Amino acid sequence: MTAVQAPSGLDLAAIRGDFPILSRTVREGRPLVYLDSGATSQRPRQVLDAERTFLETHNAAVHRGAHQLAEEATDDYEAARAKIALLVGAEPEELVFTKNATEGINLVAYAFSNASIRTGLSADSERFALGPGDEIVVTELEHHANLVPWQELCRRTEATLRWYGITDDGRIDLDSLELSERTRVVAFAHQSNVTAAIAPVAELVRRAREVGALVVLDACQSVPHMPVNLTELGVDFAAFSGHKMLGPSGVGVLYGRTELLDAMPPFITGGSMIEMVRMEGSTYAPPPQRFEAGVPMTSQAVGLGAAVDYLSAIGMDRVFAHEQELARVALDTLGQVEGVRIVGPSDLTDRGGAVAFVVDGVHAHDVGQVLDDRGVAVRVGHHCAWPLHRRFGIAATVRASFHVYTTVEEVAQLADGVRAAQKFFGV
Amino acid sequence: MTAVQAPSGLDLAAIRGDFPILSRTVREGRPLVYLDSGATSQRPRQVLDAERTFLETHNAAVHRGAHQLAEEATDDYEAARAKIALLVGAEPEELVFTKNATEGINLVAYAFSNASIRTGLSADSERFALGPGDEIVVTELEHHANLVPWQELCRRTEATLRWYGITDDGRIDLDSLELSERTRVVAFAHQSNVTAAIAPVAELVRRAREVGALVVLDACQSVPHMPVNLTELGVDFAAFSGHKMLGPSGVGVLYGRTELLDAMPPFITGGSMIEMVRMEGSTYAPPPQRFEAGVPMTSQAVGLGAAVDYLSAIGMDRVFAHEQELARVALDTLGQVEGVRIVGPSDLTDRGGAVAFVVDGVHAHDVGQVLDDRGVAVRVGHHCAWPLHRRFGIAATVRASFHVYTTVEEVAQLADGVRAAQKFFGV
Amino acid sequence: MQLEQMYQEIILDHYRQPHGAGLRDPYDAETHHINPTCGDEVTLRVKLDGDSVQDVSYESLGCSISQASTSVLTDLVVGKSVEEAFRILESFQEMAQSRGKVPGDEDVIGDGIAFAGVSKYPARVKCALLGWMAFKDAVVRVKEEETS
Amino acid sequence: MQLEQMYQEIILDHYRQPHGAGLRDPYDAETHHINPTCGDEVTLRVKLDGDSVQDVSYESLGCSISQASTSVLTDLVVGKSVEEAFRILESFQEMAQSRGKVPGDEDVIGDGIAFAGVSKYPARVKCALLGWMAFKDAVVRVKEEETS
Ligand SMILES: Cc1ncc(COP(=O)(O)O)c(C=O)c1O
Ligand SMILES: Cc1ncc(COP(=O)(O)O)c(C=O)c1O
Repeated sequence: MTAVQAPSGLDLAAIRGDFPILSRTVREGRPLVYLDSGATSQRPRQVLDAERTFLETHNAAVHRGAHQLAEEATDDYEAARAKIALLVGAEPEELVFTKNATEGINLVAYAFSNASIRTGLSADSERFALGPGDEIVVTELEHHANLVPWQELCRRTEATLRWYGITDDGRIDLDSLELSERTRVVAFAHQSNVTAAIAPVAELVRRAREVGALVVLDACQSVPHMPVNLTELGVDFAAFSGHKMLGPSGVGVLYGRTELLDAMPPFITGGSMIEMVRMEGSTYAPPPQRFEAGVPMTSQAVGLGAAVDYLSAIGMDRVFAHEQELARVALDTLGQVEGVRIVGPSDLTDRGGAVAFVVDGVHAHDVGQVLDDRGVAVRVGHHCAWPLHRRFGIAATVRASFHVYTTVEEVAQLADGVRAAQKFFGV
Repeated sequence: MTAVQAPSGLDLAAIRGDFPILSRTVREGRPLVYLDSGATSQRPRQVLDAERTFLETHNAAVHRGAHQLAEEATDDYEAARAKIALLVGAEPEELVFTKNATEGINLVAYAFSNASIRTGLSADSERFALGPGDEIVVTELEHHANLVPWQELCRRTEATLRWYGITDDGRIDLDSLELSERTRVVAFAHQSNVTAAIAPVAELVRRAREVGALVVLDACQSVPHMPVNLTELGVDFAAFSGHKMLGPSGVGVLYGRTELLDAMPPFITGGSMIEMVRMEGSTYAPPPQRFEAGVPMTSQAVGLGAAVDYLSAIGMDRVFAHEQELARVALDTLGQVEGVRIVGPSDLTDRGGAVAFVVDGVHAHDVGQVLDDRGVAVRVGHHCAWPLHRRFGIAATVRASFHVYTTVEEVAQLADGVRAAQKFFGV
Repeated sequence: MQLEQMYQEIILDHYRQPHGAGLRDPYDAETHHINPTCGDEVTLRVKLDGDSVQDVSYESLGCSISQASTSVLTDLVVGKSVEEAFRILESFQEMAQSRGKVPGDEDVIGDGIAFAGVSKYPARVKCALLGWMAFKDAVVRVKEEETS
Repeated sequence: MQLEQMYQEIILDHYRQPHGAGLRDPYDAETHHINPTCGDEVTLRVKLDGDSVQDVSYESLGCSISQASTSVLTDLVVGKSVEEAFRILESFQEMAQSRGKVPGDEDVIGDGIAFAGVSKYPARVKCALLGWMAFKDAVVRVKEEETS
């Protein structure tokens, strides 16, 4: 793999040198071409080292102990929260550590259903109570993580699920739905994990505000790939995962405006989230502790802090520029292959760096197999966005997705692989 | 720190050499004496290496991709599940990966409350439905993680919480409660994290069976410290955490009998736990996938697998013997200090290796501070078992807790430290 | 190239010209199976004649492996007794799930042994079994209805 | 030994002979604060006289730090105006939360500067502030009641 200076100005040779896994080979000795960063990204040495240093020198249960190790571990854990807060334009106490974005979205959904059972709750939580007639709004392009929790919330509260449809180029169709006075939540992906379309956040926030609904942003595919300021976006909640942004698995973040977190009943309960416990009943600590029951993912938070350092040193604007460049190359080269159809916007306006496509006459699984045989790792299937695929009348797409270590040369191999697949299957 | 051959036959010098953090110093150059393993244990190099190797060579999203990395990652993740299953006498598919034990217990509690809202559920889940008059039984010695989730479940379902009291030596008082025909769940700690009393599991299971209740075992302080065969114990559910058994933070395990997991509605929902998703509604995968929504704690599961290897190589019976020996030394030496009162059994019958105590006239925080100043890390406070402390009329205890790397010499420093504290505070 | 080992000529032939495709009447049971990771689907009908498999007809949406294996299935089980068909199924399944360790017995699974290469790709094993599981399920349903 | 830096003689003196301890009547507001990590508790009463603090009385269960700091509190705020008391509180709190960076102004917080060493132990900062937060809370309540 020759890793040259990228047009975006990134020193790719240096960056790639930080990621040990990128130098391995797969199948019969082929260099790994990892185009599956949308599923999970790889980790640089700096993240691995930060976690290891923490574990070899400071590891202890945080927010519990009074000995020196416990102090140091707590400091490191909270320092990571502060770093992440800075990255996304939030206050540290607005961030809750979760195991992944999925848990973050579920946390919000369960806060609503827990608040809907009013016994024993303070009046504050009333604004989260739902009932028949209330509406939760999502979109048809959502990842299952931002759809199924809302379906289940509706099941539990008898609220109604409604959704925006999708345009032919894979964007949220703003004309397909009118919010109503009964709309309580509008939840959508900042960037689609399939079409890479970037949502019109300002417009959706405006509409939600107009009817007094809360906005939940699935920021899984935005925070890792572009500059995001959650306060400026004006959303109420946002969720993202560490493993997609060069950080560890097992850690994610839920952002919530202080005023809202303050008013929400807890989700997962247990140690370290309490104020006072009696057998007869308990009261709970202020956020973010209220939502971090049990011994947390300590070293993982520290690792995520190191990932934020790594990304910040590069600059999220340059990360975004680099990925747009990669998307341009992917769209250009795939566009020259007959029989390839892009699922998603075909130009770079309001679009991130993943490219999903189908190949006429060759099933995505078969295309993926041919690519895999050449060392190119892509994802095939519905990518946890089944309704989106159904909307386009297809079962599965091939998705290539990138991160800061991906090179133009790697992306160019996609089109070659697709041609090879067409040849192999005789179409 | 001279680390000699332990009476239990463990080669402590070799074992301690595996734990990098144990060679550090704290405060003003004092060797670290880590007696807080009950809060979180330290990790051997083998666990750190296993995780790192995974991340540098096989890391990918599991159960999602079709490329070689995804295959390897899935294999490693599932191999870890199989190893853990072997350790606790279960089938791999009876184990669900969670972020910690707290999530595991909440998963069960939420399965009950989700099943109690019957709309859209299969008849299978009916056995988990609760309502007014149903009873959940816990004990007064529970960790908040095995108490608060049940309080909240009762709030949500209008079921009633009842509890066994505690005997003067810190055991579950079997005479303090009669189960009833309405008892649906009996949840208790296998080993108290404060008194270290080991519960009479067989008797409690027998009583629960008699009235048709399900048994939830909090195995947080047993699985890391003694041989445990969940199938033989005959419990229905059990939860434990990786970080207390030499494994990573951010990963825990929920055990559930297949038949029960099969019948349970999901808790956290999203990607990878579905069978079929439409905007109008979704169906779910069989367990354990049904309960593992989102990209899981992959490398952490692998690390936990390595921790299981490490513990198994030593042998859980020898781990237990070693810790009993440490408890004997702690009880003996502390017993010789006037004004020290043990909270918990004072002999080794049905008792694990943590020792909690109060010092007349010196608050636990102050004892802890003096110990910390000497390099001895203990935990002070209520250790997330506030009702237990209230039962004994105390706000806080000092707890020393051990693991396989703890030496007799370290434990002996406890009593010296307590004497120093008494001297310092002039009692 | 490991590709040719996986996509044996027999597989590609069945994929291009699937045997027994299409949904036919009459039938005793119809099942619909889905591969939740990729959304591939098969709708499959079974017609029994006493204790033997009279017809298997299907409509499928999926990759070459799942289509070819369903095609091979029909070749192997139609005309056989249910018992015999299930023995073939078991043998095929054992091979498919063996991670390349069980080569498969040509006397029992005929063209099915071409799928031995697929068994080395765990993510594709479900593809190879999709039609087979739908068949198993359909037969079980017929039998259940008979006894109830 | 860092211990002596933390447990200054003044602290130990206040701990052994707390000033103003016990709950007294009359009072305008009573608060009950708990440190959730260790279970330490303080019940504290405030009696205002117009805009000045006439009495602070308390009963506490806790470590030397929390007991001594509540004792110091009573010395510092009783007889002061509410405004002055809150200035002292802010100054004490700033020092306590400074991680050893703010030594504390003896002119403002008097004996309170003895707690500068405690500020280096984050787990003990809550102990040092327990009584102070209960006091603040109690005064706020009195003021709220006055205005409502
Ligand atoms: C007995 C017991 N139960 C539950 C827990 C909770 O474990 P975790 O915080 O890892 O979820 C602990 C430890 O904190 C414990 O000791
Ligand atoms: C848009 C989007 N939302 C949610 C998720 C779920 O993230 P996780 O699995 O890390 O919880 C993903 C990734 O899988 C995603 O791409």
